[in-house]
Amino acid sequence: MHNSELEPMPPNAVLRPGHTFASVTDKIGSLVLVRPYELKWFIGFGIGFSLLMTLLFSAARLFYYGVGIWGIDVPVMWGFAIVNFVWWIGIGHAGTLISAILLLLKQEWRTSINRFAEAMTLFAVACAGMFPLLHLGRPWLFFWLLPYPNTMGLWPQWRSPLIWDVFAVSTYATVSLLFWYVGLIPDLATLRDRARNKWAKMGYGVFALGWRGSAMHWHRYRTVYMLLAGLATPLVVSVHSVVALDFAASLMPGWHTTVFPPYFVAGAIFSGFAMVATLAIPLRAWYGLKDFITDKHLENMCKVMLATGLVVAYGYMMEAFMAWMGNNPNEKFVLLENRPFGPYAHTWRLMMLCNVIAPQVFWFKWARTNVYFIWFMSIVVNIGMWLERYVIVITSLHRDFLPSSWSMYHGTVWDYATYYGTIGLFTTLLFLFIRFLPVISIAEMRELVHETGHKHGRPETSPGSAS
Amino acid sequence: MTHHETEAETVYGIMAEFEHEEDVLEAAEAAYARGYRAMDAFSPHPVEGLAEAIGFHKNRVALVVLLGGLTGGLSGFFMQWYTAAVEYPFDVGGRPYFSWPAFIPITFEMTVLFAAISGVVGLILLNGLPRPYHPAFNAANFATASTDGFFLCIQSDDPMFEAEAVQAFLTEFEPKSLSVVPL
Amino acid sequence: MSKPESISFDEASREKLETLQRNASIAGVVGLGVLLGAWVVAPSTFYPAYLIGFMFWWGIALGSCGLVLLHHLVGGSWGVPLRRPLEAAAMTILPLALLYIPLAIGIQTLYPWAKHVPEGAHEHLSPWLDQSFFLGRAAGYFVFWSLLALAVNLWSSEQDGRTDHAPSRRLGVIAGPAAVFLFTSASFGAIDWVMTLEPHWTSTIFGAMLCIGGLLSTLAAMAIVLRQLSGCNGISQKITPDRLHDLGNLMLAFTMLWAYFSFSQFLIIWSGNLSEEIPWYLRRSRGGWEFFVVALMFFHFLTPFFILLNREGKRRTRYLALAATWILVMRVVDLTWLIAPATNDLNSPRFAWGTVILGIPAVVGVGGICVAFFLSRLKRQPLVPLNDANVVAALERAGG
Amino acid sequence: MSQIFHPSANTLARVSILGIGIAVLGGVGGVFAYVRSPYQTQVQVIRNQPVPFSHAHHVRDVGIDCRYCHSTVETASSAGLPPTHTCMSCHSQIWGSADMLAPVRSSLAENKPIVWTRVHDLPDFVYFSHNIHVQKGVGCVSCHGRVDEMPLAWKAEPMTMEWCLDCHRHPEKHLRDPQDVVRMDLVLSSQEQQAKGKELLMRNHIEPDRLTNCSVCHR
Repeated sequence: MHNSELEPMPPNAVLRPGHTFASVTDKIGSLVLVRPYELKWFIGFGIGFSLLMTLLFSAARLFYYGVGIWGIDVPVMWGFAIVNFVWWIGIGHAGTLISAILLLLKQEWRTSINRFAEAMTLFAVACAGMFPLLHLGRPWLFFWLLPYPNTMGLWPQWRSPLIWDVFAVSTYATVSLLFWYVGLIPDLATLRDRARNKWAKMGYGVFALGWRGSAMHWHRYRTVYMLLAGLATPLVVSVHSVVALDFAASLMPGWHTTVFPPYFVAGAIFSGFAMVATLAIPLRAWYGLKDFITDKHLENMCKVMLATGLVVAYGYMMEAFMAWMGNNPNEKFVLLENRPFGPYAHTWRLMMLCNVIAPQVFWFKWARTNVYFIWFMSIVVNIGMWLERYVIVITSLHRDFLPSSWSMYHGTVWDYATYYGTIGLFTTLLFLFIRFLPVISIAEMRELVHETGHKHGRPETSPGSAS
Repeated sequence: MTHHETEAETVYGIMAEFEHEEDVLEAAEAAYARGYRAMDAFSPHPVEGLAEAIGFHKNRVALVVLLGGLTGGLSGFFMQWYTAAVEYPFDVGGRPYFSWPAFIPITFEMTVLFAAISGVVGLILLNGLPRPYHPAFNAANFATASTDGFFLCIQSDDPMFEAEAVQAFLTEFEPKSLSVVPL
Repeated sequence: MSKPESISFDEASREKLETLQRNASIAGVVGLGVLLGAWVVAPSTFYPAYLIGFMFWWGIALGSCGLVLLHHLVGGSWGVPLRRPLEAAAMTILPLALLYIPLAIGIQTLYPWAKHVPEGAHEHLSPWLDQSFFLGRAAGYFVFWSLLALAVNLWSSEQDGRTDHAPSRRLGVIAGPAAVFLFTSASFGAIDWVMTLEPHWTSTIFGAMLCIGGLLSTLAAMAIVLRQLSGCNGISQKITPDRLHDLGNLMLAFTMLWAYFSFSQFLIIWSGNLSEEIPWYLRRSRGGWEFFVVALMFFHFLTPFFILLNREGKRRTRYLALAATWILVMRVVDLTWLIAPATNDLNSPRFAWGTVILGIPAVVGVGGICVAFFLSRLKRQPLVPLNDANVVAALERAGG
Repeated sequence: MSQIFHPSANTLARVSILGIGIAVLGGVGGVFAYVRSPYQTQVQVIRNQPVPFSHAHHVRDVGIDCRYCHSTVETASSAGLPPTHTCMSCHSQIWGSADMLAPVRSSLAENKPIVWTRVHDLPDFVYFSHNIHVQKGVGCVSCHGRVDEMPLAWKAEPMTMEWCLDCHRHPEKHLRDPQDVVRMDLVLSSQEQQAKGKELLMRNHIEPDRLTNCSVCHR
């Protein structure tokens, strides 16, 4: 609507020049306030919702029959549930990375995608958190994982990484929610002030807490926002490190290796950025957000994918090299024999193709600038990183120390139904979010308008007063 | 002085609306230099230096976050030490009861959790929120304070407050609009 | 774009640097002289001590090269005052290649696998830890690192003379792959030279851990360089509080990363408690080395962490340089802890006093040569590469 | 701009946030109280029995030893419930025609055991043995309370894991000499009990450190 008045998009812009405070507010706010319900929204929501129903049905069946409906059995006691858990939580990490780390690094290209990325984090963590709980066998007793004075006189086993996981994931979910909500408060106030419908005004008004943009409030707000970013950054690293320790603190060959924490974190960011690209590319096309999510954003995402993909490759290389050098027969068997040449070799080879070989095309600019190709590659990486967790979980377990207990593992239809079901949960939440909340931070876009418009003659300043 | 008192009972302050953030910054600095203290400025996004211009320099939320983080970390570590080494000492794989290396991850998570929660709670409480009703919302055009309007309000509880003088003072800065905000 | 005036040293600063360079050379010669004496008297004490000094400066040389490449990749205002010091520091890999020769000579004293050919369960290591292959690899690393250091230096000074950005664009193109190979080769260098001191112990994170430590040393060294340069005309305006703040934040981040990598390795090995892994830590927590563990926790992580949280402090060169000195000292302590206890006997643990004490002249001696070389490189060129594409972009964004 | 909310909304907002907090705390506290309440633990809740058997009468008034009916308490995991024959050894002689005892007589006649309502029911994953507890000197009264004062039986203790562990950590608080195990009215001062307990720990080779191993109860 405003595009005709705006200047053409320069190649490296993170915001189309010519936007004003009013125009960005209007454009983003109207997505929520003015735009009517559209058929394509209903189609997307409907697909998500029907998959969500699949999830509920599979979970209900699981509650009734127990984990026997899944493919897990001795010796593979960790199957899809753990694979999906790690996959989802990794996807969540990109959101925090974009919103927190890029904020600390003063990368202004984060501004237009951070809200969306944070929402993605929340929804991915919701999907991730579900799997360990469903995997418990008696999910209704999940609260046994928490430290509270119970009639059993027991406390959680603090030496177990699985308990660290409980704390890490729940802290992560809480902090992500707080970070997201604090970022939303000024935007909720904007929506409150712009909504015409009385009930919408009231609804946004309640959650805006009466925000009125006072200078003193902004002063505290920026401090807290920077501090939350500062806290979220090591938190994200710790969460996936703890996930890595779930494996590494054990003694299983192929799991017990010191490089796991950083290499899992890199893998998480790798798959997370792929997921951001998978979602952002159709979203900006459907919702006309190309002014805000520009080609520059996509190119940067490709660079991050390339970098983190290389770290993952470094991890693979070090694992294999140290297995050879350390000469532990079990370690050697898993890493140099069973994974590349064993019964799951095809999975391992596909993983290598998707995670190590394919992303190397991002060295070339044409690959980072072709939207269709980026989207295709993002799917490839998503698949590759799912397979990585599958390889790690299954190939270490299915042939354990005792050859007589070797067996094969395959997911059952309920494993797949639960997995696709969480994709439905994610999609449903995402479509609700798109409909009811601003997908781009309006307040921060106004700041970006201000900064890009006043580039000259302004002293260099760093945002916030946090360190 | 009776005139002043009645005003203080019915008027929240005088609100001036500006189009650019430089203008509100200038007006705020001038008002502070003139001696006004009870005032507030409103903007749709954080304006560098605006809080300082109205005389607000240090906020205590960073301290709140630090204290929250320390509380969380210490209580997290204490909880693990007490339950694993004192309350129910329990041998797992020959590890010591006080397995401090294994207590570090949860100590870290608790630090972050408490720091983040105290930061957000501190932000909301120190800002006096939730406050869905506020006299400032009575000002003309105040809805634009969340879009592209910049406002400066000199409040009636300032000892120097006199409606005419304040209005005359604010008019010097050529505000887009000027309104008396009822309480 | 008009050609910006170049920033180089005025007479006073040049004299100051001359003095520094002379002092560094003297320190280097004296340090190496002491070491030579020790080498004659007690070679088995000398070699590990020399390795400590060598690895410390090696980390800074490669870390500098890596940070230059990183700046070519991502740009940013932090690199404006740091680019030339980093380039000059990257060049110290040339004297370090020569200073590696004593280690090549002492290979049989230093490495148990060279003394006795690996046998039994570790027979398979013999092709990798074959002496000539080992030294050939080392030569290969040095050739690659030297070429890289020459490339980032020569192309950068080529850029000074022209405004068309061709050399810096060329650097931008090679920076990505070069950084990948640099990190990988540095990892293998660390594995070869330090990890194989105990050839039966492996850790997949080890190479990356040493690289992170080297980057931390580099950042700290650069903070001290900026403090020294802050009096120099021209560049002092480029050392803004914001850029110091960025550098301080990078130091904070790498302090945390160092702690993260070191603790991850420890926690995983501690949890596993396997007989093939845990002795590495047992050797390093007995016979006096346990004090090093405590010192590393409190002084290599907690103290710098809290020092670098201070926002106001990070914006001042003096404060930052003090923090950096502290960190560099602790880097030496960390490397000592990694290297010296390698021969600690678990049955009769003892503290390697000789190696620890001799580590000081080793760090000073190797360092004196490196610093003198660094200064001679530094004063040869303008202090800010003003025609560099990334620097131009950073200065434009900063508005001055 | 007009106000969206009435001034009272400020109070309402604060009160509702506080209210949510109190409701959550209250809810959690309620659950905590519930799992420890007699409703959940059945402590002091009288269960109806097919025959209103009074321990108070048989133990206190008549003076029958516990082991007369619960005959395997010293030798087996289960203390054992008496077969109808045990009842009839007396009740064929006295109160032979009381209405109250009709179910006992028909049990004997039909050769079908009396179906008592269970008062103490530990979960199936707990391996509890009366034998070892009695042999090592844990008195009946420590777990079952003053059975000699119960007209109809009830649970005296909650028998939660916490409660079990309490004794497994400090067994000396409850140990007594073999001849005192079935005594209901033995009262010792805490010093006496402490001294006696320490002595019995030694004599009976009880190692409290190992009593809290999982596999002691969960095998």
